[in-house]
Amino acid sequence: MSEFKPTILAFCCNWCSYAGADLAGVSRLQMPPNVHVIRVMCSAAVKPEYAFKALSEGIDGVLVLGCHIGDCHYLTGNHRTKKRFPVAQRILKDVGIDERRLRLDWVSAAEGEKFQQVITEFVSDIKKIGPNPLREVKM
Amino acid sequence: MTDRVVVVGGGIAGIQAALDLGDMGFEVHLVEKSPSIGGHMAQLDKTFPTNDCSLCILSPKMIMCADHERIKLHTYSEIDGISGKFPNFKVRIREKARYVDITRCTGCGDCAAKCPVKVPSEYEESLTNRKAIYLPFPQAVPRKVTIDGAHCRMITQKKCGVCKKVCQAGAIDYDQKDKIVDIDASAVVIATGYDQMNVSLLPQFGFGIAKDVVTSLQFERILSASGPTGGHLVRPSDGTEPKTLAFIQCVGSRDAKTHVYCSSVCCMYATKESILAGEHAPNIKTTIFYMDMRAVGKNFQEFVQRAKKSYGVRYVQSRPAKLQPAKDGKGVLINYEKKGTGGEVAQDEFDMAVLCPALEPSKSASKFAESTGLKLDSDGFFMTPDLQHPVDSTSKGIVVCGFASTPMDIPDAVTQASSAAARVAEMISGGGC
Amino acid sequence: MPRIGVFICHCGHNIASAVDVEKVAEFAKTLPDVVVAAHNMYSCSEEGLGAIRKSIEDNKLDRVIVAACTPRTHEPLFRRNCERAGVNKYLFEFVNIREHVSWIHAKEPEAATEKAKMLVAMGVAKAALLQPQEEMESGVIPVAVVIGGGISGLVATSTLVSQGIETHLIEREPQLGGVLKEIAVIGPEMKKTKELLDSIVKEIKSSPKAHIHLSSRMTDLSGFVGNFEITITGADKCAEKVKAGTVIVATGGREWSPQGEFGYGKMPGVITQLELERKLAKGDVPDSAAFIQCVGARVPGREYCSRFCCNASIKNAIRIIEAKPDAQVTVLHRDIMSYGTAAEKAYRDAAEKGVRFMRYGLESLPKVEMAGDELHVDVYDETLDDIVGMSVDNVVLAVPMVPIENVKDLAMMLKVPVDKLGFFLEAHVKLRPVEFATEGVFICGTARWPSSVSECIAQGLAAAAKASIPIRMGKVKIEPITAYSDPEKCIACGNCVQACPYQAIEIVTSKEGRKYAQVTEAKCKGCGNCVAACHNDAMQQKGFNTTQLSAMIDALIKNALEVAE
Amino acid sequence: MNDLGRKLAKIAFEERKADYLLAARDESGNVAPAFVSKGEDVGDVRMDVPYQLVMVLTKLYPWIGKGKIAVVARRCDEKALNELTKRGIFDAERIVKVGLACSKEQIAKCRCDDPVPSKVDFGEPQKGAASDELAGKLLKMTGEERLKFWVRQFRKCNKCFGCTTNCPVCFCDHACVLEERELVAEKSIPPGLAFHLVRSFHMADKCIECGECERSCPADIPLLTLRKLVKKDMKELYNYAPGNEKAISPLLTTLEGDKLEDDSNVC
Repeated sequence: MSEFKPTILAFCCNWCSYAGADLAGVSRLQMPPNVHVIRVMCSAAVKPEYAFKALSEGIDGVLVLGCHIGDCHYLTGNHRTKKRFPVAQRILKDVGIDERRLRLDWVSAAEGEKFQQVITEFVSDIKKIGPNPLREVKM
Repeated sequence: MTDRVVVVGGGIAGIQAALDLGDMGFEVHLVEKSPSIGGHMAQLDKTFPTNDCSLCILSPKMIMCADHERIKLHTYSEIDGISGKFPNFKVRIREKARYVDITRCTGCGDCAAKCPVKVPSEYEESLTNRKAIYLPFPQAVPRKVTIDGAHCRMITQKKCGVCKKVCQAGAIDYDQKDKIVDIDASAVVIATGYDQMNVSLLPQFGFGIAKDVVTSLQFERILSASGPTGGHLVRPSDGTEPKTLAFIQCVGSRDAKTHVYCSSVCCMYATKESILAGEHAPNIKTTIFYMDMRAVGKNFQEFVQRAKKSYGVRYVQSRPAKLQPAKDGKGVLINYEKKGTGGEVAQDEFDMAVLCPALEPSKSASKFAESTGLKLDSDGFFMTPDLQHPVDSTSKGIVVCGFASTPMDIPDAVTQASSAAARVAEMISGGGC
Repeated sequence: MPRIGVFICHCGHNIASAVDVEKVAEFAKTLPDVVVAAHNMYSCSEEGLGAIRKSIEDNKLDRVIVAACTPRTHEPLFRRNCERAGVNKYLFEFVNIREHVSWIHAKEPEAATEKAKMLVAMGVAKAALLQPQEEMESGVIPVAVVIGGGISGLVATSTLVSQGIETHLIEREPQLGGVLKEIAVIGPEMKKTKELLDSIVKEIKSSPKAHIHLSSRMTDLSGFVGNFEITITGADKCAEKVKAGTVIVATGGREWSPQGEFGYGKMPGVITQLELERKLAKGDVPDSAAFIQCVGARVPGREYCSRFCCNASIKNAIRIIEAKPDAQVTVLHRDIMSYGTAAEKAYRDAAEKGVRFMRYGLESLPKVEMAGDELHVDVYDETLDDIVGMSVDNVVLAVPMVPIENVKDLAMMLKVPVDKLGFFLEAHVKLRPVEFATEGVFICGTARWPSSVSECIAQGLAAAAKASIPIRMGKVKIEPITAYSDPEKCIACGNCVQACPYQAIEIVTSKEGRKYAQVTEAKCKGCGNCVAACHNDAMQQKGFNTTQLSAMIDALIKNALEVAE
Repeated sequence: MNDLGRKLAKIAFEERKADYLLAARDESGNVAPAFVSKGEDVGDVRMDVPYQLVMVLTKLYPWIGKGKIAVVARRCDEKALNELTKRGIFDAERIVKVGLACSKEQIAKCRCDDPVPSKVDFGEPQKGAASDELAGKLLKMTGEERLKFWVRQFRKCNKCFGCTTNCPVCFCDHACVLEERELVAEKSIPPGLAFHLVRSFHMADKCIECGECERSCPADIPLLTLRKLVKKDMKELYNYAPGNEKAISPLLTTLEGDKLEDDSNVC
């Protein structure tokens, strides 16, 4: 099988991380092409259920990128994200899925370089962890 | 009496006044002399006291301004003159030739990549160069390129023409001429903001003599992730990370020889820049030489305490007399009077020094002052004598907001912009006094 | 069945240089419900938009996808373009294949083209499930309410009524003017306060649009931007209900009363700044005075600087010297905060007129004692490195301004936040200084933060400008990305109610007695917090509902994983 | 009415002033729920069978307009009542608890580590089970082994929804998202792994480990062990155990104990 090319899903919030991704683009910061971004209004709108669905059906990694604490356009949205996703990660671990396949991070609208760094890091982490075992395991 | 208003100056105050007036139903013409709106705030990395990223909070307003159906942007344009009296002003706007058809240009930047001419970039405070055809900064609004006629080889010597060849949108037009647009407006809002004083007029501070003495706006660009150093805090002389950093307050301010007034914002942005320096270079030792630490706004004192406690910034109450290059042109030697020693002068060496220059009202405004009866005070600010109407100028129907009337920080400038909108609304619709 | 049109943009060569646009268009044709897939040089240019409109008409499309740059800049442009071609502007999905693909995978064209295909597939999957939406509008009652009749409230009211907007001004005291009434002269221009206040009050009273409620308090506020209902209770306890479109909070602040600092309360000559104002107003001018700045301010527990006390002390020092040229006046300070042009000039004038300015530190506080029946002050002077003593008629304590006592219950009633000190918390400290996060409620004056008189006036005008916008527009536009609940699925557990940062959701009971969560659209900002908090998908967000987002994930799984196999 | 019944009636109606009483009783050899009002004969009360009275109460409560209801509550029932009250299902003043301490056998079956209600009226308080033996083994396994274990277990699931129907704190009965096609691959028996992940997440801040899901699962999937693994996570992450009445609202939606300004805002 050719070299493992992970398929990764990312949720970016309209006000900060999506704008940070745009700035990375405007600044032509090169990064691996494995991450597919879905735009949401706030990281707090991302249901952990989406991550469970994606990971249990073979997606190799899920990334949720919100605003830094204190920057949220909706005041306390990212506080809830920060509270929910560690629980989701632990549940993955309990069931035996490598919890590093689900990562939560903060990127501001001016951090093109941080976006590049998070994407590059996450893709290399997932390459190290390897393909999602659930891809072959048809339940 | 039309409901048309001209706003002069596309900085944060001009943008806010235009947005409020547009939302109130007035037709607004926003005139900005540089190729993009945004003003000095667009150059800032972060803003005090929250360390919000400046462009993150500014660019949504810039986009709203450009997208507003009742606001017409005139960028790269100047006011040739204002005639008439309230409520019938005739404002002559000169849209300087950009040599680019902005209906076709998509801001893709291919031309700039190929243009051979390098010019010191105003946006980057001359720390790096831009091309003769350029987009001032990635988030510029409008996102269109401009040909700087004074440096473009095609305009000056009819040689080159590379950008026209490369431009796939066919937007380059070398024969474009200045365009005069006459607007009859019921009111004019002046929001021309400030410019940093030319600190080379004060050689004792070493600007232009010591390579590692920079202005605060240059330091903002050095700190900015989209700046010339990519956000890495390095000093101009040898590109190394400074271990010791000094801020010099009141350079040209509170000084009878140059400007008596206090520029109001330097204490706070110096504190902010010292905190940011601490974040970029965690073990940096920063000293701020100040006279009075004027932290008077919301959460400002806590901001200064945070600089002292979490970032170890040293505040020295003294006014340095001389800055000169240390050994072989690198670093800075600062002579300053040590407090409590009865006038003894100390000399410390710093890897880098940041000057906080006096902020002067932008010169462009004073051009049309006389024709409109607008009086300026002894420092060049527009006089706003009536306490009950703090944004009214000396000429009825013309209001002034932001730094153009007196030194103030961004929240006060934004507040005054809305006050200007209220006064205009009062004068035009309410038959105000 | 939806009829989807996919338009891939070259953006000159910005996209085409890394993404094989034709291949993506071919791939798009194979996707479910896609009727036409085209590509053009510049979708955002006039002819690009024209080509899309023509394709919509020719192919009777009812869903449009543009794969180009970032939606954050051109989404409104393409939405309006769909509308001009007769397609509801919310049946449009923007796929970012420039900033998120071609520009960041410039050296990997095949991978960039594959990724572009995936993103288009995800966009098509979502577009197929988009519902037409209308921008909701709710009416605005053309009335404003101003709470607080101090200088800021008065200025806000006067500019609103002179713009022809009916305004109710509520003042809890029997007369207007607030704290400013106790100050006879306003620095640095030394303007007479009475003249200023009378001129503004005259302007208000001359307008039929103004309704002044003295000795009255707001006892209840409900509703949202465009239609608030405010209950005003007068001195005679009768309550009057007023309907309004916008509300301005101008409840001001009060002088902090010292707790015995520097002998206050024990030694008669030790007075606060306001007490000095009253003395000077009566012409009772001391022969000598020592002002002590930052009393009860910039100290642990109250770290903030109250902004105008230095300028107030300088003004009063000049008034004393002008009344008695050989008066001995000293200002003991920890920094003189005379920012700006006029204040700094006044600071210099005072020094030229003989006012002495001495700096003290927190570690070496001035000492005030009674020497016989004379007040005596000792302070350590750095430059002389010695204690300097002076006997004075008055020691004037420059104390900070603090929030009014009942600010907490006022904030609860308004459902707006206050900071830990009790000052109101504006929407954004830099760019929305006179607005609350709650739409339709505005803030000005010292209730937000201690401010000079001219700053209070500017804030009053600014708050009025903001408050007049919804009234002038007559309607408030709400982008249709708000949340909505499905009463059948909802079991009223209240998770969403607690998750909503804007208190826009409440549990209501249907006719048949079933409880369910209901969203007030005018209050909803479309953040989607409630959607994630809801465990059984009863709460959805327009334009981002769970079916649409799950379909995007399915599209990625179907296309990416099969390709990788 | 047996002695247990008399003692229960006395506590419920006289001591605790309840208007109704919900308990389990013997009915021709089986155990069934009994809902009696004041003065009625409660019958031969049984306390030795782990009957889900809170489930019954949730169904009856909407029909009983007013009056206080006493219910026999083990420690897990008591915790269930707290979580349901937080979610607006009951209002606390109308529920009176009659504490039942579980027997040793019951504690062993549920591997319960918190078996004693706050007020014990019946049964002798016993020590809780040390820990769930299978959970211990699973934690020692590597990720792959653990995944293989659970995939083999969840393959037996035929989506009968026994676990959700009998769960006292799982109340979105008529609209459970797990039945929706999107989240769990369509027409797939056994359901995708997402079914069990989503359910674990929903239970994370409210599961009181009554063990009913494991008891109701026809395929003997060790669901209680999975719940206990998640419980350990919640304890470590937020030092939170579902069922504590002091926490006024559901943990995962509130910002309880969360400082709003966070100085990690350093970008």
